[in-house]
Amino acid sequence: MISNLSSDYVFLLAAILFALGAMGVVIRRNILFMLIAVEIMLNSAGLAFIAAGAKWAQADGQIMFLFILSMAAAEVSVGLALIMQIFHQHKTLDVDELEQLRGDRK
Amino acid sequence: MPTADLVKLMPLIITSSGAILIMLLLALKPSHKVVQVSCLAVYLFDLIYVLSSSEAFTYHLFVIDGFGKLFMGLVLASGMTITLISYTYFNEKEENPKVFYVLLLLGTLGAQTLCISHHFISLFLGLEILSMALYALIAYLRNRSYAVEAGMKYLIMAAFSSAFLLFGMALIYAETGSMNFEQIAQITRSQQLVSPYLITGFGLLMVGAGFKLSVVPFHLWAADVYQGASIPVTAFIAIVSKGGMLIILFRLLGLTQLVTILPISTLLLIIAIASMLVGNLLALLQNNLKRILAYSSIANMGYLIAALLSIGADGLQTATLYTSIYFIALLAMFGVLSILSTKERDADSLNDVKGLFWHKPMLATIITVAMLSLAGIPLTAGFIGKFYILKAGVDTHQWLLMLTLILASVFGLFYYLKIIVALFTEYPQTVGETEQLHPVSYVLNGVALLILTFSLIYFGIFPTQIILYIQTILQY
Amino acid sequence: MILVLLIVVLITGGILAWLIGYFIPNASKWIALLSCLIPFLITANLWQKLSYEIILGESSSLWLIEINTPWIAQLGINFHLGLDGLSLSMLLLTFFLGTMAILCSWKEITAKQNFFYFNLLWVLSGITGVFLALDLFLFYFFWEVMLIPMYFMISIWGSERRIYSSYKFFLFTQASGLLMLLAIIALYFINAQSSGVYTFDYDQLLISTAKSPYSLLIAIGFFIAFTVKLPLFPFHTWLPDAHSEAPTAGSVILAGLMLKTGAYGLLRFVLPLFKDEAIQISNWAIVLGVISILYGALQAFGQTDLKRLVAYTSVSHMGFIVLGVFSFNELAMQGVVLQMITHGISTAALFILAGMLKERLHTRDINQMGGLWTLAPQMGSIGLVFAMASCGLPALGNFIAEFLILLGAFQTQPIYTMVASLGLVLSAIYSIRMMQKVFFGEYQSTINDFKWREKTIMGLLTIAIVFVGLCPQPIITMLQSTVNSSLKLESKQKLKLESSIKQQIKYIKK
Amino acid sequence: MENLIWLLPALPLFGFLLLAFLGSKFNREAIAFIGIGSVSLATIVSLYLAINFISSPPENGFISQTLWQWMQVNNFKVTITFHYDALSLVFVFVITFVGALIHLYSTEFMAHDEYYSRFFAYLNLFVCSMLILVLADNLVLLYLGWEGVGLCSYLLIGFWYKNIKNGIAAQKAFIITRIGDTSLAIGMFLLFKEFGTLTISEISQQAVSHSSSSITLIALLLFGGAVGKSAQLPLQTWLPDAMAGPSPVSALIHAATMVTAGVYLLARMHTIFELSPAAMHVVAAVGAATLLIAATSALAQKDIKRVLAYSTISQLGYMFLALGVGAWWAAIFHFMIHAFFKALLFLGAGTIIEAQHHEHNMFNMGGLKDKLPTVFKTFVIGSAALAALPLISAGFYSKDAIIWYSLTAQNGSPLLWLVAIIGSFITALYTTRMVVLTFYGTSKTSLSYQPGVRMHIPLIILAFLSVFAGFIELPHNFGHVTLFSGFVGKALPTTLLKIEPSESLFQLIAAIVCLVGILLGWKLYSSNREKVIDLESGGLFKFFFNGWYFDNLYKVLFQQPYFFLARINKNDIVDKSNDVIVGISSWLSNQLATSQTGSMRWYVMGIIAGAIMILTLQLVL
Repeated sequence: MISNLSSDYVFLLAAILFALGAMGVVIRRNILFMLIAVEIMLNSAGLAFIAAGAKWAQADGQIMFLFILSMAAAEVSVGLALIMQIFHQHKTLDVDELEQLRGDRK
Repeated sequence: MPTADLVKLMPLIITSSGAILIMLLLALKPSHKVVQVSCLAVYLFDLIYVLSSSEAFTYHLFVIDGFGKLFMGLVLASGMTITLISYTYFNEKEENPKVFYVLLLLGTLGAQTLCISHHFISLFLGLEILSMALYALIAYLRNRSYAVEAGMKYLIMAAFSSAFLLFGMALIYAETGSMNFEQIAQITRSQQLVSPYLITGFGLLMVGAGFKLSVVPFHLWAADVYQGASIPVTAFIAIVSKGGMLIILFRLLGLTQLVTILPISTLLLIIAIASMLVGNLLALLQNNLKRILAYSSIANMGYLIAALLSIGADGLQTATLYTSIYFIALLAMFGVLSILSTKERDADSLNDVKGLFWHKPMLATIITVAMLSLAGIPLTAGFIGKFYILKAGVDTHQWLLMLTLILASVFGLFYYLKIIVALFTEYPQTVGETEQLHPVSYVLNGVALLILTFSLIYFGIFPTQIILYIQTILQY
Repeated sequence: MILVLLIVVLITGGILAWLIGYFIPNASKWIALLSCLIPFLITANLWQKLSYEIILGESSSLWLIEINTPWIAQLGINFHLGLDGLSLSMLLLTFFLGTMAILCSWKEITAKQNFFYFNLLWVLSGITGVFLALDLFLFYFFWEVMLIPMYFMISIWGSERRIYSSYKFFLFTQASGLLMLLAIIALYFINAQSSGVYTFDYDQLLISTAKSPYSLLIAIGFFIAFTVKLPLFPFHTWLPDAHSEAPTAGSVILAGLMLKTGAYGLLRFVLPLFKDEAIQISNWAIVLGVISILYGALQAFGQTDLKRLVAYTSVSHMGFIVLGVFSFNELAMQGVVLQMITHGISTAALFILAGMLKERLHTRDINQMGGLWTLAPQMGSIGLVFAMASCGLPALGNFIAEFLILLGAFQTQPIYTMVASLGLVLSAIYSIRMMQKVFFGEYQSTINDFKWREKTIMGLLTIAIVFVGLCPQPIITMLQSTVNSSLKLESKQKLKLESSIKQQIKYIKK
Repeated sequence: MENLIWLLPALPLFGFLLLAFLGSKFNREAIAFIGIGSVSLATIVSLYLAINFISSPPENGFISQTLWQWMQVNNFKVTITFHYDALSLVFVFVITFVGALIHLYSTEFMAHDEYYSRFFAYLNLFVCSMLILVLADNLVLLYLGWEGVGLCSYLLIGFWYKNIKNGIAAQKAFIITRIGDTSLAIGMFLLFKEFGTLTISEISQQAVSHSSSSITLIALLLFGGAVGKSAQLPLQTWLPDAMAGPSPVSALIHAATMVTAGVYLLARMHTIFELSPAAMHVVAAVGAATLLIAATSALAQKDIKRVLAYSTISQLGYMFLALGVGAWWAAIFHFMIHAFFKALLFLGAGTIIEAQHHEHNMFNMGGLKDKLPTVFKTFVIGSAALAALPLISAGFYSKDAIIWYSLTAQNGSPLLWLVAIIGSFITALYTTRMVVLTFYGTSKTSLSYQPGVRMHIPLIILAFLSVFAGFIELPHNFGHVTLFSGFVGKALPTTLLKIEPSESLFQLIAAIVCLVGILLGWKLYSSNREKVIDLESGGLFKFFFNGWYFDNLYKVLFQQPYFFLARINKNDIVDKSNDVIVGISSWLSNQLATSQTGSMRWYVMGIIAGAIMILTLQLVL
């Protein structure tokens, strides 16, 4: 059972991972890499859950992580299907091409 | 969870088994009509079941109380109306429209789980099932480039915000040790000085919820996705997905009176005021109907959070009343737009609606009543909703909130009027005649929309029934 | 029960006119006329019956006829309609001008007639509701109901800039209406705190002596809502646009009736409910009133569009009403109600005249008119009568009203009244300029004189204005009780009043 | 006898209604018949009433008849009641008698005018409202008559409305009299505040015992009304322009009746004025000043009608001078005499203008002495009365009484007397100038037509009256007949004399001054025209010609700023406040719209920014 003190470190790690993931989504222009970055963020959230579960010595955290994993997998699969479709239509994976839908020009 | 209690979750079981059955049915190459009717049957059966069973039941993950049942009824009813209008919409536009209904049922399943959940895990489950269905629904009309772009955008940003949500939940779980709403609320109230972990947890949770409800700081996606998706899907997002998230907010912050603690209430106050003003201001000079409805939904979420904030004087009852009336109006509007849409493009620009009153007076009256109700003009139920919010607000002395509400609804008047004016201006008849293709379903749509409009007017003039109904429901 | 009948006849008349209009285009005109005449006859014999009853002083409770059924019980809102002297005379004016409006748009409105008469009748039902409602929520309900059909009338049947002006009209009134809604709800809660009873009912709110720091703000909320409707100086900018773009019937109803709902609101709600707050804001109100008298007259003088000119004259005449209301004087109050009636009649006539000129000359610009007296002497003389009425020539109704207002207001506010009576000179200036530009001088275009329909309308209006001018006493007696209640006169004064009424009976019997 | 009074205003009103509604149906004779008929009937009724009144005077000096209760709001009670006493008897007699004569005259004068019925309708309406004014029992009814006459004068001045100039003159008259009416209205409000009633008899009873500071203010406000209507000093610019109307109108309205409404008001409200000597001094001073200004302006006029208009203003100045000094009956006597000879002069001028192809300028006339004999004789008699030719003309007795009282009466003073004497000298001068220029010398324009008998009869009757009407009131040293002052004295206070100098001496001075004026005028103007023209080319004459430039002063002071203000503010600067609001909201909306760039990374950054904002907010609170 890891002591309270150490759980704070794990949260710190999760937070750092989360921030990196967020940065990844913002910086990368290729949709694939944005998907990967989002995966990182989801895993960091899972890590945080496990740490919380460990802190209270309950299994809930890990069960939650299982759900997160399955959700991430499903989400990626749908994401990849959509990426296939975008590539089919726009012949590019660059996110900045995807701006036909916009509100600032009539 | 003993099998006897499983029966309590019958509504969820019906929807999920219905979805699977329809998937199997697809293998037999049935006609579009058959799929739609079976989907309607599932919804109907589910609705009857929800309205009939009465006793309350709380379990670890789920709580089936009046509140949840009411919202579930709302979600199912809107799902049913969406299936009704989507038949005519998809019939000549899409080569295989049948899969749509499966996704629709799954989406509704997600929303249903949200309605009755009061635990983080069930919250997460419901939310993700709903989102998964949405990703596919938004990108449904593949050949239209907008749809795929909107789908991609929604996917990445939804995943991004659910990551925030999860991280928030993790922090709260770390601090309070339990994932159940009531226990969390009890612990947070017991702490005099709310610990920073807990506050950041709630903050991050709010980010996730804020994205789903498209309130101000996170509203940027709404307009593009509304415009990109096809009309029934936009209706689905606007009503079912937002409805699901709303009930979570009402349960987490409303029922548990968590909204009264200072940090959360100031956060909500800022979000409410910002979204009321920004939502209406954005819609002022907009000419695309779907984008106008997106921005107006931002503003209306602001009104709902304002209702939530004045929780003291039966704010919850006000919030539910306003949500149901808002949904009815939106359904009526989207129904008419889907009827007007043609094979090439959706009827989402103002010119499609121009001079409609002199060609199709019935549809135009529906739009007028829906717009008046959204604007909150008497004779329509919208006024009763807005009146209730004002009453709750004044009772809890939220003067700043109320004045912004008045200012925002004046701005709102302008663009609702713009649509009504467009209806009545002289404009040559351009929209092709599509009714002849399948008259039966048009009549059915028309009847459904007329029922909605009539209910809008009836609740506007005799609101006692609906108020009594909501009060009794919220009691047990 | 009669009261509900009045509103129901109008609403069903509207729907009938719309639906039948699809099959028989001209039928909607006759249905509209009928469903406006029936309530007129009902109110006329009500007036006959009640004026006799008032004179004998038998009417016990404040309201002559009352109907009170619960509507939304949870909130304490009930469908409470009540009729007293003030609302009876306003109803008579409503139905009289309603019939005039229908008659004058007989030939003018040809496109989409059925929907036009639907809107017209629903505006009238909204206005009747406003004059009868005794429950604040119901009052607000009718306040909004009368707004939407009028908005449609301006935006569909108006002339060139109709969309812009219909927006302006709707947003101005709606914004102030929402402010009033906030004030109503605040009042509702303050009353609930002190008397424990949750109600919107007018009578109960009257007795409640609830005092709270907010009551001044609430009074101002009501005041702004009513003065936007009755255009007072800073809020008047919507009126000229709405009038110059509305169809004739629209302007007649807008000027003749809808401005009066603002004045009615001041008399019915602001004075009795917020007695001492009204005193606090009375100084400001009177200053604004005087400014709008002079500003309206100056603007009217500068206009070249006939309808805008007449609209600004209404701004000036409405300034007198605010001066009268906030001088808290018996005479001024009687003058205010008379002004509401006579201004209604005279502005309606001027608008109908402007409509007729527009029908004949297809322009509202007075520079292109001129010398019409030679070709249309009857139109000229009618124009003269009502131009003189609007500048307060004695023997016509407006003089009595303006004289009583100024006489009454002089007792409490001498300086402001002196400045206000400058308005008499300015009103003379703009009305004879209008006469000169339109009827005298060299004629440039040929027009034909009145036809029979127009003669009847103008004849009726002239008879009405001269009747009120020469013997306004029946109206004054009818209003005696309301004026007292709105001024909250102590019982002592009431006794004196009873004696004067009794003495009056001797006079009638003699 | 009381219930006949209502017939006086009712008959002309009935005439007006008949002509207004059915005018186009009748032919010319029927219109003329109705027009004259209604007024002559009224004259007969007024004569009958007068005889009954004089033969058997009622006990408290007046008879009254109530028609119906106009309005009654608890203590403020106003009824339509007519009050007939000695004062109103004189006024009613003059209005109806002179009115009837002028109606007879205008049947021929307006014979070939297109709008025959409209003219008589307005004239009848005027006579009716003037009768209401003089018979009113309370000030509100008086105000009704007051505004009625104002309206009729507006309509009649602008009768030939095709010509824009007449319209402008009519507007000017209506607006300036309206300023006077407003001051009268304010006076009535103050009166009601002080006395609680507006019935004249009640006011006079309470006035005696009532001592309050605002009496002077009330008096001045009432005087303001009189100044507006009787074209006294500040508001006199409208009367000369009112000559744009037909001559019978000028004769009836702008000479005999309407302009004297102010005199009637002051006479009727004499109790108020007696209580404030200060107000009496103001009235006298204004009367004197107007008298002088109008007389000098008349001297320099070229248009015959404008000469008569300015002379009316100066004669009214005399009447107000008399009222100011307290010689009440003298003012009323001069009013009556003035009505006769000024109506005669206007009618004569009308005939002269009509006969010479509408020639107004006196310098183009001349030599009419033998062409229009009767007109010449009557015109000379009228001018003699105007110039106050001693002993023969009635004008002498009425003006002499005023000049005498301006020195000796209660508030009289030598200065006022001097001004009166100078005034009468200048009056004599311009009267002879007018007579010489029009009738003597060589005729310049040919005669277009000879006036008929219906024009001559009124001239002759009025000439007869201008001579013999004076003998009903002779001063002490000539047979001391006090028929008129005795009769009118019942309704007016008696004039007390301050000092008792020898009356005959002052009469002699007045007579000499008048004769000198006439002779000087004869010598100056009967020589050839060129000398006269260069005599009057001086700067001073130009100053007098423009009526001391009052007109231009008002134009610069009031008219131009008002026009300018109305023009620049045509589309309402307050309206700009709406454009500001619309501007701000649409700017805001555009700014926000730019945030919808469509790029996903921008949206994600939005979410992160929102998250950061929430976290910092949480930690701060």
